[in-house]
Amino acid sequence: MQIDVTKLQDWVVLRIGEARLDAHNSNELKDTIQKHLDKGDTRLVIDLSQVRFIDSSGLGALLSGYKNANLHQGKMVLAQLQPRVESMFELTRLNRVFDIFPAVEDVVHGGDA
Amino acid sequence: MQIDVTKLQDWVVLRIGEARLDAHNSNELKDTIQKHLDKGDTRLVIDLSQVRFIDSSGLGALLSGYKNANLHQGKMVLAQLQPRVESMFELTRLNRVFDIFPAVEDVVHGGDA
Amino acid sequence: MTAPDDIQVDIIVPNQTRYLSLIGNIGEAIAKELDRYQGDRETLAYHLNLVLTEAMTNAIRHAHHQDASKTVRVRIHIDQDELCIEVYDQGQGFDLEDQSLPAPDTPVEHGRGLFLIRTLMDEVEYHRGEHANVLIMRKKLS
Amino acid sequence: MTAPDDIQVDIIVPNQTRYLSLIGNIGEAIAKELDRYQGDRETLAYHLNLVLTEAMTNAIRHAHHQDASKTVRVRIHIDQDELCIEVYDQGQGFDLEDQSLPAPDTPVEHGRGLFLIRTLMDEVEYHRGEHANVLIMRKKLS
Ligand SMILES: Nc1ncnc2c1ncn2[C@@H]1O[C@H](COP(=O)(O)OP(=O)(O)O)[C@@H](O)[C@H]1O
Ligand SMILES: Nc1ncnc2c1ncn2[C@@H]1O[C@H](COP(=O)(O)OP(=O)(O)O)[C@@H](O)[C@H]1O
Repeated sequence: MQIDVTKLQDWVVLRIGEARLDAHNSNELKDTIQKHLDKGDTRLVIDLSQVRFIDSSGLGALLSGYKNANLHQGKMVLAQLQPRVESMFELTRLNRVFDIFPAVEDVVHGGDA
Repeated sequence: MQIDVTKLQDWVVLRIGEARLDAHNSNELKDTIQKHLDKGDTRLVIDLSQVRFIDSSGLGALLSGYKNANLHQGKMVLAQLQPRVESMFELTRLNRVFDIFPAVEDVVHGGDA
Repeated sequence: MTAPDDIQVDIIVPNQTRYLSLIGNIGEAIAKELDRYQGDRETLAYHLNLVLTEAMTNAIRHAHHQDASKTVRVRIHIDQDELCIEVYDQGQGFDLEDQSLPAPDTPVEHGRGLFLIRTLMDEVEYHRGEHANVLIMRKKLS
Repeated sequence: MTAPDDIQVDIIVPNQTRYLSLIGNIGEAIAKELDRYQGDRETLAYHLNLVLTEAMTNAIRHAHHQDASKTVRVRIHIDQDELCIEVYDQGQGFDLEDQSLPAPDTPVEHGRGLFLIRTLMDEVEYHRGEHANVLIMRKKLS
Protein backbone atom coordinates (compact mmCIF):
# COMPACT_ATOMS: atom_id res chain seq x y z
CA MET A 1 0.00 0.00 0.00
CA GLN A 2 1.32 3.38 -1.03
CA ILE A 3 1.34 5.97 1.79
CA ASP A 4 3.31 9.23 1.57
CA VAL A 5 4.34 10.75 4.87
CA THR A 6 4.96 14.51 5.21
CA LYS A 7 5.01 17.01 8.08
CA LEU A 8 2.90 20.15 8.26
CA GLN A 9 3.76 22.17 11.36
CA ASP A 10 3.06 19.83 14.29
CA TRP A 11 0.92 17.43 12.22
CA VAL A 12 2.05 14.31 10.42
CA VAL A 13 0.19 13.91 7.14
CA LEU A 14 -0.41 10.40 5.76
CA ARG A 15 -1.43 10.62 2.13
CA ILE A 16 -3.08 7.38 0.99
CA GLY A 17 -1.84 6.70 -2.54
CA GLU A 18 -4.49 4.10 -3.41
CA ALA A 19 -7.73 4.47 -5.38
CA ARG A 20 -9.44 1.84 -3.22
CA LEU A 21 -9.55 1.43 0.54
CA ASP A 22 -11.20 -1.94 1.09
CA ALA A 23 -10.94 -5.23 2.99
CA HIS A 24 -7.81 -6.05 0.98
CA ASN A 25 -5.66 -3.18 2.26
CA SER A 26 -7.47 -1.79 5.31
CA ASN A 27 -5.44 -3.85 7.79
CA GLU A 28 -2.25 -2.40 6.40
CA LEU A 29 -3.62 1.12 6.87
CA LYS A 30 -4.63 0.29 10.43
CA ASP A 31 -1.14 -1.04 11.20
CA THR A 32 0.56 1.98 9.63
CA ILE A 33 -1.50 4.39 11.73
CA GLN A 34 -0.76 2.32 14.83
CA LYS A 35 2.97 2.43 14.15
CA HIS A 36 2.95 6.22 13.83
CA LEU A 37 1.06 6.57 17.10
CA ASP A 38 3.45 4.18 18.86
CA LYS A 39 6.50 6.18 17.81
CA GLY A 40 4.96 9.40 19.05
CA ASP A 41 3.29 10.91 15.97
CA THR A 42 0.10 11.64 17.87
CA ARG A 43 -1.31 14.37 15.65
CA LEU A 44 -2.24 12.70 12.37
CA VAL A 45 -3.98 13.91 9.23
CA ILE A 46 -5.20 11.22 6.83
CA ASP A 47 -5.22 12.75 3.34
CA LEU A 48 -7.84 10.84 1.33
CA SER A 49 -7.61 12.89 -1.87
CA GLN A 50 -6.47 9.90 -3.96
CA VAL A 51 -9.10 7.53 -2.59
CA ARG A 52 -12.12 7.18 -4.85
CA PHE A 53 -13.63 4.11 -3.18
CA ILE A 54 -14.01 3.12 0.47
CA ASP A 55 -15.89 0.16 1.94
CA SER A 56 -16.91 -0.67 5.51
CA SER A 57 -13.50 -2.24 6.23
CA GLY A 58 -11.80 0.99 5.14
CA LEU A 59 -14.12 2.97 7.39
CA GLY A 60 -13.34 0.49 10.19
CA ALA A 61 -9.58 0.98 9.78
CA LEU A 62 -9.97 4.75 10.03
CA LEU A 63 -12.18 4.36 13.09
CA SER A 64 -9.56 2.15 14.70
CA GLY A 65 -6.94 4.84 14.05
CA TYR A 66 -9.21 7.51 15.47
CA LYS A 67 -9.79 5.57 18.68
CA ASN A 68 -6.13 4.67 19.09
CA ALA A 69 -5.12 8.30 18.63
CA ASN A 70 -7.49 9.24 21.45
CA LEU A 71 -6.00 6.51 23.66
CA HIS A 72 -2.58 8.06 22.98
CA GLN A 73 -3.92 11.48 24.02
CA GLY A 74 -3.50 12.40 20.37
CA LYS A 75 -5.78 13.31 17.49
CA MET A 76 -6.46 11.84 14.08
CA VAL A 77 -8.42 13.85 11.49
CA LEU A 78 -9.41 13.35 7.84
CA ALA A 79 -8.87 15.71 4.92
CA GLN A 80 -9.75 16.08 1.23
CA LEU A 81 -12.45 13.48 0.81
CA GLN A 82 -13.84 12.93 -2.68
CA PRO A 83 -17.63 13.48 -2.75
CA ARG A 84 -18.58 9.78 -3.09
CA VAL A 85 -16.20 8.81 -0.30
CA GLU A 86 -17.65 11.55 1.89
CA SER A 87 -21.15 10.22 1.20
CA MET A 88 -20.11 6.90 2.80
CA PHE A 89 -19.31 8.75 6.03
CA GLU A 90 -22.72 10.40 5.88
CA LEU A 91 -24.56 7.15 5.19
CA THR A 92 -22.92 5.48 8.20
CA ARG A 93 -23.13 8.70 10.28
CA LEU A 94 -19.40 8.48 10.88
CA ASN A 95 -19.19 12.13 9.82
CA ARG A 96 -20.40 12.80 13.37
CA VAL A 97 -17.42 10.95 14.80
CA PHE A 98 -14.56 12.21 12.63
CA ASP A 99 -13.28 15.71 12.15
CA ILE A 100 -13.29 16.14 8.38
CA PHE A 101 -11.48 19.02 6.65
CA PRO A 102 -11.77 20.18 3.03
CA ALA A 103 -8.00 20.62 2.71
CA VAL A 104 -4.94 19.48 4.63
CA GLU A 105 -4.00 23.13 5.22
CA ASP A 106 -7.31 23.74 6.96
CA VAL A 107 -6.32 21.28 9.69
CA VAL A 108 -3.46 23.49 10.85
CA HIS A 109 -5.82 26.40 11.35
CA GLY A 110 -8.80 24.53 12.73
CA GLY A 111 -7.58 21.16 13.97
CA ASP A 112 -7.65 22.13 17.62
CA ALA A 113 -11.03 23.84 17.53
CA MET B 1 -22.02 10.53 -31.45
CA GLN B 2 -20.35 13.72 -30.31
CA ILE B 3 -18.39 15.50 -33.07
CA ASP B 4 -17.25 19.13 -32.74
CA VAL B 5 -16.74 21.00 -36.00
CA THR B 6 -14.34 23.96 -36.23
CA LYS B 7 -12.45 25.71 -39.03
CA LEU B 8 -8.70 26.20 -39.17
CA GLN B 9 -7.74 28.28 -42.20
CA ASP B 10 -9.01 26.30 -45.21
CA TRP B 11 -9.40 23.05 -43.21
CA VAL B 12 -12.51 21.78 -41.47
CA VAL B 13 -11.62 20.02 -38.22
CA LEU B 14 -13.88 17.21 -36.95
CA ARG B 15 -13.08 16.49 -33.32
CA ILE B 16 -14.45 13.09 -32.29
CA GLY B 17 -15.81 13.47 -28.77
CA GLU B 18 -16.01 9.75 -28.00
CA ALA B 19 -13.63 7.51 -26.07
CA ARG B 20 -14.46 4.53 -28.32
CA LEU B 21 -14.66 4.30 -32.09
CA ASP B 22 -16.10 0.85 -32.75
CA ALA B 23 -18.71 -1.07 -34.73
CA HIS B 24 -21.41 0.67 -32.71
CA ASN B 25 -20.66 4.21 -33.88
CA SER B 26 -18.39 3.86 -36.91
CA ASN B 27 -21.25 4.10 -39.41
CA GLU B 28 -22.27 7.41 -37.96
CA LEU B 29 -18.74 8.72 -38.34
CA LYS B 30 -18.66 7.50 -41.94
CA ASP B 31 -21.94 9.29 -42.69
CA THR B 32 -20.80 12.50 -41.02
CA ILE B 33 -17.62 12.60 -43.08
CA GLN B 34 -19.63 11.87 -46.24
CA LYS B 35 -22.01 14.75 -45.49
CA HIS B 36 -19.16 17.21 -45.08
CA LEU B 37 -17.61 16.11 -48.38
CA ASP B 38 -20.97 16.39 -50.14
CA LYS B 39 -21.49 19.97 -49.00
CA GLY B 40 -18.03 20.96 -50.18
CA ASP B 41 -15.82 20.63 -47.09
CA THR B 42 -13.16 18.75 -49.01
CA ARG B 43 -10.20 19.43 -46.74
CA LEU B 44 -10.87 17.54 -43.52
CA VAL B 45 -8.85 16.95 -40.37
CA ILE B 46 -10.09 14.20 -38.06
CA ASP B 47 -8.96 15.09 -34.54
CA LEU B 48 -8.70 11.80 -32.62
CA SER B 49 -7.34 13.23 -29.36
CA GLN B 50 -10.36 12.07 -27.32
CA VAL B 51 -10.40 8.56 -28.79
CA ARG B 52 -8.69 6.02 -26.57
CA PHE B 53 -9.98 2.90 -28.34
CA ILE B 54 -10.43 2.05 -32.03
CA ASP B 55 -11.41 -1.27 -33.60
CA SER B 56 -11.31 -2.49 -37.21
CA SER B 57 -14.73 -0.94 -37.92
CA GLY B 58 -13.45 2.43 -36.73
CA LEU B 59 -10.40 2.06 -38.96
CA GLY B 60 -12.73 1.09 -41.81
CA ALA B 61 -14.86 4.22 -41.34
CA LEU B 62 -11.76 6.43 -41.50
CA LEU B 63 -10.57 4.58 -44.59
CA SER B 64 -13.94 5.15 -46.21
CA GLY B 65 -13.67 8.88 -45.48
CA TYR B 66 -10.15 8.97 -46.85
CA LYS B 67 -11.19 7.34 -50.14
CA ASN B 68 -14.27 9.52 -50.50
CA ALA B 69 -12.22 12.65 -49.92
CA ASN B 70 -9.91 11.57 -52.77
CA LEU B 71 -12.94 10.96 -55.02
CA HIS B 72 -14.02 14.53 -54.27
CA GLN B 73 -10.56 15.81 -55.23
CA GLY B 74 -10.17 16.62 -51.54
CA LYS B 75 -8.03 15.44 -48.66
CA MET B 76 -8.71 13.85 -45.30
CA VAL B 77 -5.95 13.64 -42.70
CA LEU B 78 -5.70 12.47 -39.08
CA ALA B 79 -4.32 14.34 -36.08
CA GLN B 80 -3.50 13.82 -32.40
CA LEU B 81 -3.67 10.06 -32.08
CA GLN B 82 -3.21 8.57 -28.63
CA PRO B 83 -0.29 6.08 -28.58
CA ARG B 84 -2.45 2.91 -28.36
CA VAL B 85 -4.72 4.14 -31.14
CA GLU B 86 -1.68 4.93 -33.28
CA SER B 87 -0.38 1.40 -32.67
CA MET B 88 -3.54 0.02 -34.33
CA PHE B 89 -2.63 1.94 -37.50
CA GLU B 90 0.85 0.47 -37.36
CA LEU B 91 -0.39 -3.07 -36.77
CA THR B 92 -2.69 -2.86 -39.81
CA ARG B 93 -0.10 -0.84 -41.80
CA LEU B 94 -2.72 1.84 -42.36
CA ASN B 95 -0.14 4.37 -41.20
CA ARG B 96 1.21 4.01 -44.76
CA VAL B 97 -2.13 5.05 -46.19
CA PHE B 98 -3.12 7.96 -43.95
CA ASP B 99 -1.34 11.23 -43.37
CA ILE B 100 -1.05 11.40 -39.59
CA PHE B 101 -0.09 14.62 -37.76
CA PRO B 102 0.95 15.05 -34.13
CA ALA B 103 -1.22 18.17 -33.73
CA VAL B 104 -4.09 19.76 -35.65
CA GLU B 105 -1.97 22.91 -36.12
CA ASP B 106 0.70 20.87 -37.91
CA VAL B 107 -1.78 20.07 -40.69
CA VAL B 108 -1.99 23.72 -41.74
CA HIS B 109 1.76 23.87 -42.17
CA GLY B 110 2.37 20.43 -43.63
CA GLY B 111 -0.95 19.15 -44.96
CA ASP B 112 -0.10 19.84 -48.58
CA ALA B 113 3.42 18.47 -48.44
CA MET C 1 -35.37 -17.66 -17.98
CA THR C 2 -33.48 -14.99 -19.83
CA ALA C 3 -35.06 -12.76 -22.46
CA PRO C 4 -32.99 -11.39 -25.38
CA ASP C 5 -32.73 -8.03 -23.60
CA ASP C 6 -31.24 -9.44 -20.41
CA ILE C 7 -27.63 -9.12 -19.39
CA GLN C 8 -26.10 -11.89 -17.35
CA VAL C 9 -22.63 -12.05 -15.84
CA ASP C 10 -21.45 -15.05 -13.88
CA ILE C 11 -18.07 -14.80 -12.18
CA ILE C 12 -15.97 -17.24 -10.18
CA VAL C 13 -12.86 -15.93 -8.43
CA PRO C 14 -10.42 -17.28 -5.85
CA ASN C 15 -11.38 -16.76 -2.18
CA GLN C 16 -9.00 -13.82 -1.79
CA THR C 17 -9.56 -10.16 -1.02
CA ARG C 18 -7.17 -9.17 -3.85
CA TYR C 19 -10.02 -9.97 -6.27
CA LEU C 20 -12.47 -7.55 -4.61
CA SER C 21 -11.42 -4.77 -6.96
CA LEU C 22 -11.94 -6.99 -10.01
CA ILE C 23 -15.50 -7.80 -8.97
CA GLY C 24 -16.13 -4.17 -8.03
CA ASN C 25 -14.76 -2.94 -11.35
CA ILE C 26 -16.92 -5.36 -13.32
CA GLY C 27 -19.92 -4.02 -11.36
CA GLU C 28 -18.91 -0.47 -12.26
CA ALA C 29 -18.45 -1.36 -15.93
CA ILE C 30 -21.98 -2.79 -16.01
CA ALA C 31 -23.55 0.18 -14.22
CA LYS C 32 -21.92 2.68 -16.55
CA GLU C 33 -23.40 1.01 -19.65
CA LEU C 34 -26.85 0.56 -18.17
CA ASP C 35 -28.81 2.93 -20.38
CA ARG C 36 -32.07 1.48 -19.06
CA TYR C 37 -31.34 2.96 -15.61
CA GLN C 38 -33.19 6.17 -14.83
CA GLY C 39 -30.90 7.62 -12.15
CA ASP C 40 -27.28 8.75 -12.08
CA ARG C 41 -25.12 5.96 -13.47
CA GLU C 42 -21.89 7.10 -11.81
CA THR C 43 -23.56 6.87 -8.40
CA LEU C 44 -25.05 3.48 -9.29
CA ALA C 45 -21.54 2.37 -10.32
CA TYR C 46 -20.15 3.26 -6.89
CA HIS C 47 -23.05 1.57 -5.11
CA LEU C 48 -22.73 -1.69 -7.08
CA ASN C 49 -18.99 -1.67 -6.53
CA LEU C 50 -19.66 -1.27 -2.80
CA VAL C 51 -22.34 -3.92 -2.32
CA LEU C 52 -20.32 -6.42 -4.38
CA THR C 53 -17.24 -5.66 -2.29
CA GLU C 54 -19.13 -5.97 1.02
CA ALA C 55 -20.89 -9.21 0.10
CA MET C 56 -17.75 -10.82 -1.29
CA THR C 57 -15.73 -9.77 1.76
CA ASN C 58 -18.30 -11.48 3.99
CA ALA C 59 -18.15 -14.68 1.92
CA ILE C 60 -14.33 -14.70 2.09
CA ARG C 61 -14.08 -13.91 5.80
CA HIS C 62 -17.19 -15.09 7.61
CA ALA C 63 -18.18 -18.04 5.43
CA HIS C 64 -14.90 -19.33 3.97
CA HIS C 65 -12.59 -18.12 6.79
CA GLN C 66 -9.93 -17.08 4.25
CA ASP C 67 -9.58 -20.72 3.08
CA ALA C 68 -7.52 -20.48 -0.14
CA SER C 69 -8.94 -23.70 -1.56
CA LYS C 70 -12.40 -22.12 -1.83
CA THR C 71 -13.84 -19.90 -4.55
CA VAL C 72 -16.52 -17.21 -4.54
CA ARG C 73 -19.25 -17.13 -7.16
CA VAL C 74 -21.01 -13.90 -8.05
CA ARG C 75 -23.91 -13.59 -10.48
CA ILE C 76 -25.27 -10.35 -11.84
CA HIS C 77 -28.50 -10.43 -13.77
CA ILE C 78 -30.22 -7.48 -15.36
CA ASP C 79 -33.62 -7.54 -16.96
CA GLN C 80 -35.81 -4.73 -18.17
CA ASP C 81 -36.54 -3.21 -14.77
CA GLU C 82 -34.42 -4.94 -12.17
CA LEU C 83 -30.82 -5.63 -11.34
CA CYS C 84 -30.12 -8.67 -9.23
CA ILE C 85 -26.81 -9.61 -7.61
CA GLU C 86 -26.21 -13.03 -6.05
CA VAL C 87 -23.14 -13.83 -3.97
CA TYR C 88 -22.69 -17.50 -3.09
CA ASP C 89 -20.83 -18.95 -0.14
CA GLN C 90 -20.23 -22.48 1.14
CA GLY C 91 -20.09 -21.62 4.83
CA GLN C 92 -22.20 -22.34 7.88
CA GLY C 93 -24.71 -19.67 6.94
CA PHE C 94 -26.17 -16.97 9.21
CA ASP C 95 -29.40 -15.22 10.00
CA LEU C 96 -29.75 -11.95 8.13
CA GLU C 97 -32.51 -10.67 10.42
CA ASP C 98 -30.34 -11.06 13.54
CA GLN C 99 -27.73 -8.57 12.40
CA SER C 100 -28.18 -5.09 13.84
CA LEU C 101 -26.32 -1.88 13.07
CA PRO C 102 -23.80 -0.65 15.64
CA ALA C 103 -25.09 2.44 17.44
CA PRO C 104 -23.50 5.54 15.89
CA ASP C 105 -22.33 6.89 19.23
CA THR C 106 -20.32 3.76 20.08
CA PRO C 107 -18.02 3.71 17.09
CA VAL C 108 -17.20 0.00 16.72
CA GLU C 109 -15.07 -0.98 13.79
CA HIS C 110 -17.21 -3.75 12.30
CA GLY C 111 -20.77 -4.47 11.34
CA ARG C 112 -21.55 -1.88 8.68
CA GLY C 113 -21.40 -4.12 5.59
CA LEU C 114 -24.93 -5.46 5.66
CA PHE C 115 -26.25 -2.05 6.72
CA LEU C 116 -24.74 -0.48 3.59
CA ILE C 117 -26.08 -3.29 1.41
CA ARG C 118 -29.57 -2.86 2.84
CA THR C 119 -29.45 0.90 2.51
CA LEU C 120 -28.32 0.91 -1.13
CA MET C 121 -30.38 -2.00 -2.49
CA ASP C 122 -34.16 -2.37 -2.59
CA GLU C 123 -34.44 -5.98 -1.42
CA VAL C 124 -31.96 -8.24 0.37
CA GLU C 125 -32.39 -11.94 1.15
CA TYR C 126 -30.10 -14.71 2.38
CA HIS C 127 -30.92 -18.34 1.66
CA ARG C 128 -29.17 -21.37 3.09
CA GLY C 129 -28.80 -24.24 0.65
CA GLU C 130 -27.46 -27.75 0.71
CA HIS C 131 -24.43 -27.01 -1.46
CA ALA C 132 -24.18 -23.25 -1.10
CA ASN C 133 -25.84 -20.29 0.57
CA VAL C 134 -26.67 -17.18 -1.35
CA LEU C 135 -27.09 -13.49 -0.56
CA ILE C 136 -29.53 -11.99 -3.08
CA MET C 137 -29.62 -8.22 -3.55
CA ARG C 138 -32.10 -6.52 -5.87
CA LYS C 139 -32.43 -3.00 -7.17
CA LYS C 140 -35.21 -1.52 -9.28
CA LEU C 141 -33.93 0.20 -12.40
CA SER C 142 -36.99 2.32 -13.18
CA MET D 1 -12.16 -28.17 -14.40
CA THR D 2 -11.41 -25.06 -12.44
CA ALA D 3 -8.72 -24.85 -9.79
CA PRO D 4 -9.08 -22.49 -6.81
CA ASP D 5 -6.73 -20.04 -8.49
CA ASP D 6 -8.73 -19.76 -11.69
CA ILE D 7 -10.86 -16.80 -12.67
CA GLN D 8 -13.92 -17.44 -14.77
CA VAL D 9 -16.32 -14.90 -16.24
CA ASP D 10 -19.33 -15.94 -18.27
CA ILE D 11 -21.35 -13.20 -19.92
CA ILE D 12 -24.54 -13.17 -21.96
CA VAL D 13 -25.60 -9.92 -23.62
CA PRO D 14 -28.20 -8.91 -26.21
CA ASN D 15 -27.14 -9.18 -29.86
CA GLN D 16 -26.48 -5.44 -30.14
CA THR D 17 -23.36 -3.41 -30.83
CA ARG D 18 -24.23 -1.05 -27.95
CA TYR D 19 -22.96 -3.79 -25.59
CA LEU D 20 -19.52 -3.97 -27.22
CA SER D 21 -18.15 -1.41 -24.79
CA LEU D 22 -19.52 -3.37 -21.80
CA ILE D 23 -17.75 -6.54 -22.92
CA GLY D 24 -14.61 -4.58 -23.76
CA ASN D 25 -14.62 -2.84 -20.39
CA ILE D 26 -15.03 -6.12 -18.52
CA GLY D 27 -12.03 -7.43 -20.48
CA GLU D 28 -10.04 -4.34 -19.48
CA ALA D 29 -11.06 -4.70 -15.83
CA ILE D 30 -9.80 -8.29 -15.83
CA ALA D 31 -6.51 -7.46 -17.54
CA LYS D 32 -5.74 -4.64 -15.13
CA GLU D 33 -6.06 -6.94 -12.10
CA LEU D 34 -4.10 -9.80 -13.62
CA ASP D 35 -1.06 -9.76 -11.38
CA ARG D 36 0.06 -13.12 -12.75
CA TYR D 37 0.70 -11.49 -16.16
CA GLN D 38 4.35 -10.72 -16.87
CA GLY D 39 3.95 -8.00 -19.49
CA ASP D 40 2.41 -4.53 -19.49
CA ARG D 41 -1.14 -4.79 -18.15
CA GLU D 42 -2.39 -1.57 -19.75
CA THR D 43 -1.42 -2.88 -23.17
CA LEU D 44 -2.98 -6.26 -22.40
CA ALA D 45 -6.15 -4.40 -21.36
CA TYR D 46 -6.36 -2.66 -24.76
CA HIS D 47 -5.70 -5.91 -26.61
CA LEU D 48 -8.36 -7.87 -24.72
CA ASN D 49 -10.82 -5.03 -25.22
CA LEU D 50 -10.03 -5.18 -28.94
CA VAL D 51 -10.25 -8.92 -29.53
CA LEU D 52 -13.48 -9.12 -27.52
CA THR D 53 -14.92 -6.24 -29.55
CA GLU D 54 -13.88 -7.77 -32.89
CA ALA D 55 -15.14 -11.26 -32.08
CA MET D 56 -18.44 -10.01 -30.69
CA THR D 57 -18.97 -7.72 -33.69
CA ASN D 58 -18.52 -10.71 -36.00
CA ALA D 59 -21.04 -12.76 -34.00
CA ILE D 60 -23.58 -9.91 -34.12
CA ARG D 61 -23.11 -9.11 -37.81
CA HIS D 62 -21.91 -12.16 -39.69
CA ALA D 63 -23.51 -14.92 -37.60
CA HIS D 64 -26.66 -13.33 -36.14
CA HIS D 65 -27.25 -10.74 -38.89
CA GLN D 66 -28.24 -8.13 -36.26
CA ASP D 67 -31.23 -10.29 -35.19
CA ALA D 68 -32.45 -8.68 -31.94
CA SER D 69 -33.95 -11.92 -30.63
CA LYS D 70 -30.49 -13.47 -30.37
CA THR D 71 -27.88 -13.16 -27.62
CA VAL D 72 -24.10 -13.39 -27.58
CA ARG D 73 -22.26 -15.47 -25.02
CA VAL D 74 -18.68 -14.68 -24.05
CA ARG D 75 -16.56 -16.73 -21.67
CA ILE D 76 -13.25 -15.63 -20.23
CA HIS D 77 -11.20 -18.16 -18.34
CA ILE D 78 -7.86 -17.54 -16.68
CA ASP D 79 -5.68 -20.17 -15.14
CA GLN D 80 -2.14 -20.00 -13.88
CA ASP D 81 -0.47 -19.45 -17.25
CA GLU D 82 -3.14 -18.93 -19.87
CA LEU D 83 -6.03 -16.65 -20.66
CA CYS D 84 -8.75 -18.09 -22.85
CA ILE D 85 -11.63 -16.19 -24.44
CA GLU D 86 -14.56 -17.95 -26.10
CA VAL D 87 -17.17 -16.11 -28.15
CA TYR D 88 -20.21 -18.17 -29.13
CA ASP D 89 -22.50 -17.66 -32.09
CA GLN D 90 -25.53 -19.51 -33.47
CA GLY D 91 -24.93 -18.74 -37.12
CA GLN D 92 -24.05 -20.71 -40.24
CA GLY D 93 -20.38 -20.85 -39.24
CA PHE D 94 -17.38 -20.10 -41.46
CA ASP D 95 -13.92 -21.34 -42.24
CA LEU D 96 -11.25 -19.51 -40.28
CA GLU D 97 -8.45 -20.67 -42.58
CA ASP D 98 -10.14 -19.22 -45.68
CA GLN D 99 -10.00 -15.65 -44.43
CA SER D 100 -7.09 -13.63 -45.80
CA LEU D 101 -5.91 -10.15 -44.91
CA PRO D 102 -6.62 -7.34 -47.41
CA ALA D 103 -3.42 -6.22 -49.14
CA PRO D 104 -2.16 -3.03 -47.48
CA ASP D 105 -1.86 -1.16 -50.79
CA THR D 106 -5.54 -1.69 -51.70
CA PRO D 107 -7.13 -0.12 -48.68
CA VAL D 108 -10.47 -1.94 -48.41
CA GLU D 109 -12.67 -1.08 -45.48
CA HIS D 110 -13.33 -4.56 -44.08
CA GLY D 111 -11.54 -7.72 -43.17
CA ARG D 112 -9.12 -6.67 -40.46
CA GLY D 113 -10.93 -8.12 -37.44
CA LEU D 114 -9.60 -11.67 -37.59
CA PHE D 115 -6.17 -10.37 -38.58
CA LEU D 116 -6.02 -8.29 -35.39
CA ILE D 117 -7.25 -11.21 -33.30
CA ARG D 118 -4.61 -13.50 -34.77
CA THR D 119 -1.87 -10.93 -34.33
CA LEU D 120 -2.66 -10.19 -30.68
CA MET D 121 -3.50 -13.68 -29.43
CA ASP D 122 -1.28 -16.77 -29.37
CA GLU D 123 -3.78 -19.35 -30.65
CA VAL D 124 -7.09 -18.92 -32.46
CA GLU D 125 -9.58 -21.66 -33.35
CA TYR D 126 -13.14 -21.76 -34.63
CA HIS D 127 -15.34 -24.78 -34.01
CA ARG D 128 -18.76 -25.44 -35.49
CA GLY D 129 -21.18 -27.12 -33.13
CA GLU D 130 -24.69 -28.43 -33.24
CA HIS D 131 -26.17 -25.72 -31.03
CA ALA D 132 -23.51 -23.05 -31.29
CA ASN D 133 -20.18 -22.29 -32.91
CA VAL D 134 -17.30 -20.90 -30.92
CA LEU D 135 -14.25 -18.77 -31.61
CA ILE D 136 -11.54 -19.67 -29.08
CA MET D 137 -8.66 -17.26 -28.51
CA ARG D 138 -5.79 -18.06 -26.16
CA LYS D 139 -2.94 -16.02 -24.78
CA LYS D 140 -0.02 -17.17 -22.66
CA LEU D 141 0.38 -15.17 -19.49
CA SER D 142 3.96 -16.08 -18.66
N1 LIG E 1 -21.81 -14.94 4.16
C1 LIG E 1 -21.81 -14.95 5.51
N2 LIG E 1 -21.64 -16.12 6.19
C2 LIG E 1 -21.67 -16.14 7.54
N3 LIG E 1 -21.86 -15.06 8.30
C3 LIG E 1 -22.04 -13.86 7.70
C4 LIG E 1 -22.03 -13.75 6.28
N4 LIG E 1 -22.24 -12.45 5.97
C5 LIG E 1 -22.37 -11.79 7.13
N5 LIG E 1 -22.26 -12.64 8.19
C6 LIG E 1 -22.39 -12.29 9.64
O1 LIG E 1 -23.02 -11.03 9.74
C7 LIG E 1 -22.20 -10.14 10.51
C8 LIG E 1 -22.40 -8.71 10.03
O2 LIG E 1 -21.84 -8.55 8.75
P1 LIG E 1 -21.46 -7.11 8.21
O3 LIG E 1 -22.61 -6.21 8.46
O4 LIG E 1 -21.02 -7.23 6.80
O5 LIG E 1 -20.28 -6.61 9.15
P2 LIG E 1 -18.81 -7.20 9.38
O6 LIG E 1 -18.49 -8.09 8.23
O7 LIG E 1 -17.97 -5.98 9.45
O8 LIG E 1 -18.88 -7.93 10.70
C9 LIG E 1 -20.82 -10.68 10.38
O9 LIG E 1 -19.99 -10.30 11.43
C10 LIG E 1 -21.05 -12.19 10.32
O10 LIG E 1 -21.21 -12.69 11.62
N1 LIG F 1 -18.78 -15.62 -36.32
C1 LIG F 1 -18.77 -15.60 -37.66
N2 LIG F 1 -19.76 -16.21 -38.37
C2 LIG F 1 -19.74 -16.21 -39.72
N3 LIG F 1 -18.79 -15.62 -40.45
C3 LIG F 1 -17.78 -14.98 -39.82
C4 LIG F 1 -17.72 -14.93 -38.40
N4 LIG F 1 -16.60 -14.23 -38.07
C5 LIG F 1 -16.01 -13.88 -39.21
N5 LIG F 1 -16.70 -14.31 -40.28
C6 LIG F 1 -16.34 -14.15 -41.71
O1 LIG F 1 -14.99 -13.79 -41.79
C7 LIG F 1 -14.85 -12.58 -42.51
C8 LIG F 1 -13.68 -11.79 -42.01
O2 LIG F 1 -13.93 -11.28 -40.70
P1 LIG F 1 -13.10 -10.08 -40.13
O3 LIG F 1 -11.67 -10.33 -40.37
O4 LIG F 1 -13.52 -9.86 -38.72
O5 LIG F 1 -13.50 -8.82 -41.02
P2 LIG F 1 -14.90 -8.11 -41.27
O6 LIG F 1 -15.81 -8.51 -40.16
O7 LIG F 1 -14.56 -6.67 -41.29
O8 LIG F 1 -15.39 -8.61 -42.60
C9 LIG F 1 -16.18 -11.88 -42.38
O9 LIG F 1 -16.42 -10.98 -43.42
C10 LIG F 1 -17.13 -13.06 -42.39
O10 LIG F 1 -17.41 -13.48 -43.69
